[in-house]
Amino acid sequence: MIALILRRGALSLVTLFLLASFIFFATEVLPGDALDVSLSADEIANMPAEVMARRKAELGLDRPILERYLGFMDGLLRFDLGRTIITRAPVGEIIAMPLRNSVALAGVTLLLALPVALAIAMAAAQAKGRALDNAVSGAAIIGYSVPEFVTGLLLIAVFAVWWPIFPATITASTDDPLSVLLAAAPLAIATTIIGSIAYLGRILRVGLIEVMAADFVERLHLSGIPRWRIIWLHALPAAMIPGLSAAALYAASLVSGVVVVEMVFAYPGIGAELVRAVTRREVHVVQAIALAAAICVVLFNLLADLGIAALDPRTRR
Amino acid sequence: MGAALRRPAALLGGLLVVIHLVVAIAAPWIAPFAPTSLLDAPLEPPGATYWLGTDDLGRDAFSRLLWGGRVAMLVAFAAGAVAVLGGALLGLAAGYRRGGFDDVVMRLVEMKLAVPTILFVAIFVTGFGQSVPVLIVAVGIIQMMGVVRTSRAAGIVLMEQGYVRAAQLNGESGPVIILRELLPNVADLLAVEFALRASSALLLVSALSFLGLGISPPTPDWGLMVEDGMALLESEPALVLAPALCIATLVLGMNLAAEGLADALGLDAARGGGG
Amino acid sequence: MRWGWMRREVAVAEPVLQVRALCIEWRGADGRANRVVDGVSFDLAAGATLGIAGESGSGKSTLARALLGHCRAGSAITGGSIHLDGDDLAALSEAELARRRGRVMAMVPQNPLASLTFHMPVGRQLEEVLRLRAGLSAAASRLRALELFDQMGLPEAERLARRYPHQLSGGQRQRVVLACAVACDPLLLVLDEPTTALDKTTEAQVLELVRRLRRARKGAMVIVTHDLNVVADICDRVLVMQHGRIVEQGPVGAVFSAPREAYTRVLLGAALRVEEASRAAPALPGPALLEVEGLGFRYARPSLLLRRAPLGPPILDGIGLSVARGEVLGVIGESGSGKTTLGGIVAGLLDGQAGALRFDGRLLPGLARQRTREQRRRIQMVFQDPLSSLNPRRRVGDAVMRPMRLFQGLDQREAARGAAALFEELGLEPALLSRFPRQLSGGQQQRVAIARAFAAQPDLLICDEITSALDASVQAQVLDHLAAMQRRQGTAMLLITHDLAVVWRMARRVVVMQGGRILESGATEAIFRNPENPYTAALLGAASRAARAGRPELAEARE
Amino acid sequence: MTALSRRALGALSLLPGLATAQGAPRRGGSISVAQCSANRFVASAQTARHPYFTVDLTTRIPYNALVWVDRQMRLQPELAISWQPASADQSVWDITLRPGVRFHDGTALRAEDVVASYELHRQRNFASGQIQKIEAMADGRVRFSLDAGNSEFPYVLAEYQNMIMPAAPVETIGNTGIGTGPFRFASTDPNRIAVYERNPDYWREGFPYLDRIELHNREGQQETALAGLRAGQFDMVMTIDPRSVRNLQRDADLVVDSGGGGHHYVIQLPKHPGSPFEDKRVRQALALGVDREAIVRLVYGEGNGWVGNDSHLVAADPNFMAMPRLPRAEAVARARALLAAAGHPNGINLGTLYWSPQSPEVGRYFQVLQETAREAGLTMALEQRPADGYVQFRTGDNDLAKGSFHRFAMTAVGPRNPGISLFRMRGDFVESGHWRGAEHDRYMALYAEAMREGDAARRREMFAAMQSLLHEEVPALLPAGTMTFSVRRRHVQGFEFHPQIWSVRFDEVWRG
Repeated sequence: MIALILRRGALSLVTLFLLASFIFFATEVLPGDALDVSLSADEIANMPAEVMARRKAELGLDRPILERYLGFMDGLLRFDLGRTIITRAPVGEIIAMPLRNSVALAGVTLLLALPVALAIAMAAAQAKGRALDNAVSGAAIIGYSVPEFVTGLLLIAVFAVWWPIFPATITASTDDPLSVLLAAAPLAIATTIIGSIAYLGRILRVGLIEVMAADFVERLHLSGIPRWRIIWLHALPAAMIPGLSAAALYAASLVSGVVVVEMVFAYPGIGAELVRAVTRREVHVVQAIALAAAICVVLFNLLADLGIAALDPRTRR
Repeated sequence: MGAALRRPAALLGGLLVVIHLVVAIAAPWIAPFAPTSLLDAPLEPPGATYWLGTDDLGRDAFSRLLWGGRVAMLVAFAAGAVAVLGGALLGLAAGYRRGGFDDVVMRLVEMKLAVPTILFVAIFVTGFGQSVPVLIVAVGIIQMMGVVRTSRAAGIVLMEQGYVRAAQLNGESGPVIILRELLPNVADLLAVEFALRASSALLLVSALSFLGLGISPPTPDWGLMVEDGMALLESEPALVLAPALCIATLVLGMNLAAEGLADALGLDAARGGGG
Repeated sequence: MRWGWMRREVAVAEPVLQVRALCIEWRGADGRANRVVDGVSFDLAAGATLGIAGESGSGKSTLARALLGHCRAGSAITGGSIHLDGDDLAALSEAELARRRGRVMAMVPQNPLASLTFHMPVGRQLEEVLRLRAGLSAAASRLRALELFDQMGLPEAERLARRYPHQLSGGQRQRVVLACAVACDPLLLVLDEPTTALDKTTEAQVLELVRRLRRARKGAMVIVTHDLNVVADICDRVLVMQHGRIVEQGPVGAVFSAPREAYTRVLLGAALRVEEASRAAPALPGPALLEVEGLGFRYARPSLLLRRAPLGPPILDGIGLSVARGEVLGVIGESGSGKTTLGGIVAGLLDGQAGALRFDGRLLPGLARQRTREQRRRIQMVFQDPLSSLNPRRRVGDAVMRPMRLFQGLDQREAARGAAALFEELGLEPALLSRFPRQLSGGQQQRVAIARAFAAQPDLLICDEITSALDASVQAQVLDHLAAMQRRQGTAMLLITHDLAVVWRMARRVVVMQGGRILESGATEAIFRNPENPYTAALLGAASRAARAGRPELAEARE
Repeated sequence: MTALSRRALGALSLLPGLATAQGAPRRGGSISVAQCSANRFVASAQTARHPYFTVDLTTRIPYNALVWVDRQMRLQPELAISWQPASADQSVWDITLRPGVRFHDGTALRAEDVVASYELHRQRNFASGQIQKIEAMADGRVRFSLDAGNSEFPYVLAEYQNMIMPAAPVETIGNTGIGTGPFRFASTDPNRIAVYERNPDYWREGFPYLDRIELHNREGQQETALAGLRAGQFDMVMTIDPRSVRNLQRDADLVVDSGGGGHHYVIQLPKHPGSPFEDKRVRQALALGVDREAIVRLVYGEGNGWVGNDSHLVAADPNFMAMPRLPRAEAVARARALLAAAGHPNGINLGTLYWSPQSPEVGRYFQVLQETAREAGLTMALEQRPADGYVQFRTGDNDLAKGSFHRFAMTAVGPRNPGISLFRMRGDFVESGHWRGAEHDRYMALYAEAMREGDAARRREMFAAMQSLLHEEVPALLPAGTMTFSVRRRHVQGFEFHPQIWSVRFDEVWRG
């Protein structure tokens, strides 16, 4: 197990290195640099070329690409994420709070979505092929088929404008306590939960149906063990194993991949920060967020492995 | 296929997809007006001439609805095809070669998983423009990585099969084994993957259009029509609801068809759809 | 030892189980019904043991589950009755059945590893049955579980109870599921293929336990198996099934000594009879074609990062053998003996770490892709599973023509003609060339695979368990064609199998493998008639019980 | 427009808070404002309070410039009470500061603060590069020496970045967020929120009315902002899409304010060899063929937009000279005739026009442009490009010598004075499509002359002549523009929107 974790860790380092390089060069091929994109058309229209050149030199944007790349990698090795190009703000400070908020959103979503997804999957697996299953899996597919921005806008229209019981948009600050922030974000959380339930419910349902056809379930059935007991004690832990890796990746993607929800509700998370950083060519911020996202993927994978090891004694050595 | 069609949900799904496809293909002939022409009658209510009314530029909403799926479906299906073909070849090659090549491919897959989707598309679109081919490639690559994983897993299983071993023993080359022996045997899997990938590509494209990174005007497109109509939701709800319903039914149809197909083939659609 | 089921008083003569005109149908996805149990009737008296014999697909497992009132999803009892202890199981509700399962009737499922919950210690699984089905308290069920484990011949029951199924040996797992099944001393105990997953030594021990259980209890027992040797060993009566129907039934001795039906005779004909002379062709005297010296093989352990990973335990250790031109060498051993690995290394699928291979006097590189084209052509292989050895998406003609075009450079027309000729030699209609593998029967598929191997005109053919997936009736046919082909072409053969009868029939010389080593090698007749090694003797003993059951004078010697 | 809007806000002689139907202005209270413009200057951690990194809509909440431009684009005194050229060629300007102004930290405004602020601005602000030297003079006045004559220099003093901050070295000036404005920073959440509280020592006696303003940034997320407005989270949403106006006006709780002339779009017409726009007649046909009224009517709604005149001036500018208006049929006929004369009797394909969603209506704007030009025989394809990196894309390598040119593409133009706006049509700049020739030289000569001209009326004549040249030559197409809009709940009063969003003031806003 420890060997597995070490191996995973080592391979993850390779991935992270590749990723850091990919992001650097990818943002490099984009047209314009941090200074260009920080100027409006009006400004560019009126700024003399020599002023532009002078400012680029001041910001270090005129150095060769390799030199900037090595400088960046050097900083990374010393755990220094660098500073933003235009405003010289430390990158670590910029991403810390949004990262915290995104992790919190993902955590709350999973915490609330998992039990519901579990209940749905159990109901569906209990009654495979019957009306209940069809209704539940149908609802899951519909939940899966509706774009997030549609869900989000509908929730706002219904629960904030027509029947104003929840705030339409989040006016809390990035660094407010999590309790304040999450209390201001019920509709954002609801939007991510709806998608999560649909996704996790589908995975769990398929796993459960598969396990319910396993030999050990048949043996228990033929021993006269009650069905609820078979499902809860025997089938469920087994059913969760194959879906765990997929669920972990999904959880990781919740951290950085809910850009649309963050935009629609103005949730101060890492996804919107990322889009902003890309459009501003703040390479170091992009890098730092992508690395954080990658670390999330690695961590959640590791958690899934540990979870699998806990559920499946066969993987323990 | 036959078995899949006997399931009512799958049948419904297939039917939805076929209807949408037929309408999309026939749109130029059945649409009463050109989708972009300004009829100088902005915001007409639904009526005999304009079945769903006109939008604020005076374009016929019904004609735009008929045309609105064409580009999105083109992108989704083409991206699905790119994802499935590229993913299958890459995944099968990784499953066949294993070793260093496999390691590299799997690191790439992992890397893509670590790069948020939106960032990936943003870089692509910003670098290469917001045209349909660029969207197809970007969305295709995003969808591809899941296919790589599933077809690699399938490839590893197939490598144990007698016919693959016989081919190896006869000294057949890698490409021959992959194309002759492996690829035809993952066709079922790829059919399901295609349906899943195309449907999630469609969702992705609509999200991208919402963020302004996807299909762009003047192309008539449901996603854009929804976004465009939001400002007029209260007075002209049909301008939003009709295209939203079209997106939902098409994605739903593709998902139902994929589930039915997977069910009939004994495959696992939900897990295939992840990653 | 006091057995609980002594409580139940059942008149010996009165049948406990009465099955009448039972029909079970499967409804496929296409809506067509397929009758898998068709009008089966039999009686079983208390204390009696019935063997249900048949090949895979005969409906015997479906019948076994029906005896507990259970049909898998998609199937249903469509006719007849199953009277057990006065109730008709076919008519009871699911709740009523659940009340009886485990207590009145119990089942020992086919695959003990898959039939135990993998994430739960085995002790808890037995306690669960005792608590919920026998109504014992938690403490009592704990004690009773240990007692039962002890009775099942499981040593150190306390430690064992804390272990997970995958940590037990095959024999231990079989004993655990047996313990679960007899926990509430059922009236009817159904054992589904109780020995299939076990090696011969363990099989003997488990059968001994089953025999002891049978003697100790008054309830009836049904043993479902494909292995007539097992039936011969412990059953009073036998019931032979084919395609869902009963072909023949009666007392074991009577049926085995004088089978009335052709099918029974075929099944029995597959059994080993060393008394009769081997029909195998004598080896051609000649120089050694293949020489294996000091061959060793280990799998690489999953490594941390290193390409060159440390190695696992030896799979093959110091293997040395030689095959002459045109000779058939039998390699026998049970699963795990390393015989398949040996075949894989000779064929070029795997690369050994120690030792050397010589082919036609020249050093033979390890992997196929390192060998010359000519070497690849001259060494061919036929695999165990006929279906998986043919690409399901390509016509079988393609598979046979490919080596001809690859090695002999024939064009499409010539290759087609060659393939047709090969098909005829193997007794296949040339029209089958354009079929897909799934459209052929198992025997036809395996003959196509043989044709593909011979299409390269090999000098050495490696046959890895080529008959184990085939029905007994088809096995003989395939082996006959293979033998004829081999004799005509003068091809040397490495015949790898666990089936001693196949070796007896095909090979004049044999090596016996166990645990990656060669235990014994020499002339087949000499070894089979007078095995020196006790393991070889055990294998031979287990394989010839059915033959002996038909001969009372031999059967006597057993007990 | 109400009577309020016609009042010059900067004229202090008028009574503060002119009585309206709702009654007299009240002191106190707080409002929450959302803004939707895509603004690249919304700060990051360290500098969220610097005038270069605050949303320009709200620059004049904590800060003041020397000069303010009113809704009619006229100069009004702010921290400067007067300005005059100190040389005949308009290249030296003297500024007199308002006495008694204090910064938020209580220190008095001095000439040194202006000098220090402009040391930064002349390095960073695009319009301030012309400043060669800034001196604090003995009498408390400040002297600006320019590299050339600029009769419109006071407009530069009103530009959005050119706020006055307490003196400090160039590297650190402004980081404290201290200004002279009606409110001071209470807290900031970069990119998201700025909270301001009342400055009790504001130099405009009796102002501001409000105690607190909370600004929420919802760049590009108008639907979210409007949902927040309707749900009562915001009192006001600024810079909204003109076509939302129609629906918002139906809501009795809401008031929509127009700022008058706002932004418009320039379509650059490349005139390199082989380009269809080399031929003046094609350019003229395009100018005639595009139905400018249809754009205003369909994209913005009647009264919400204005017809452009192919110069960078906005219609709200007093110097703006409208083009002669032709009936649509006649315009199309003339466009077709011009095309035929240019050798394209069956119409002409102009290639791909690139556009970028710089504001929400751009897509619809160019669809109408495309469709109406088609009526006159001018066809073109439309292709969207991401806003991100668009400047570089449309400019291209732009090296005529190497054969690489800028593209047939649009970009947004903000409302500015003629001195800045008309300079954008210079031939060495891409927006003019590298206009060359005698007419161009005449245009630039007129420009240089106007910049040296002290007399406003004479300048106005020169600007008119320049616009006539553009109407004839059509170096670039500037078909139509929009008004700026904001929406507020009815209880927010005393607010006026502005064509230049950075010149919006909150001094007189109060809560009813």
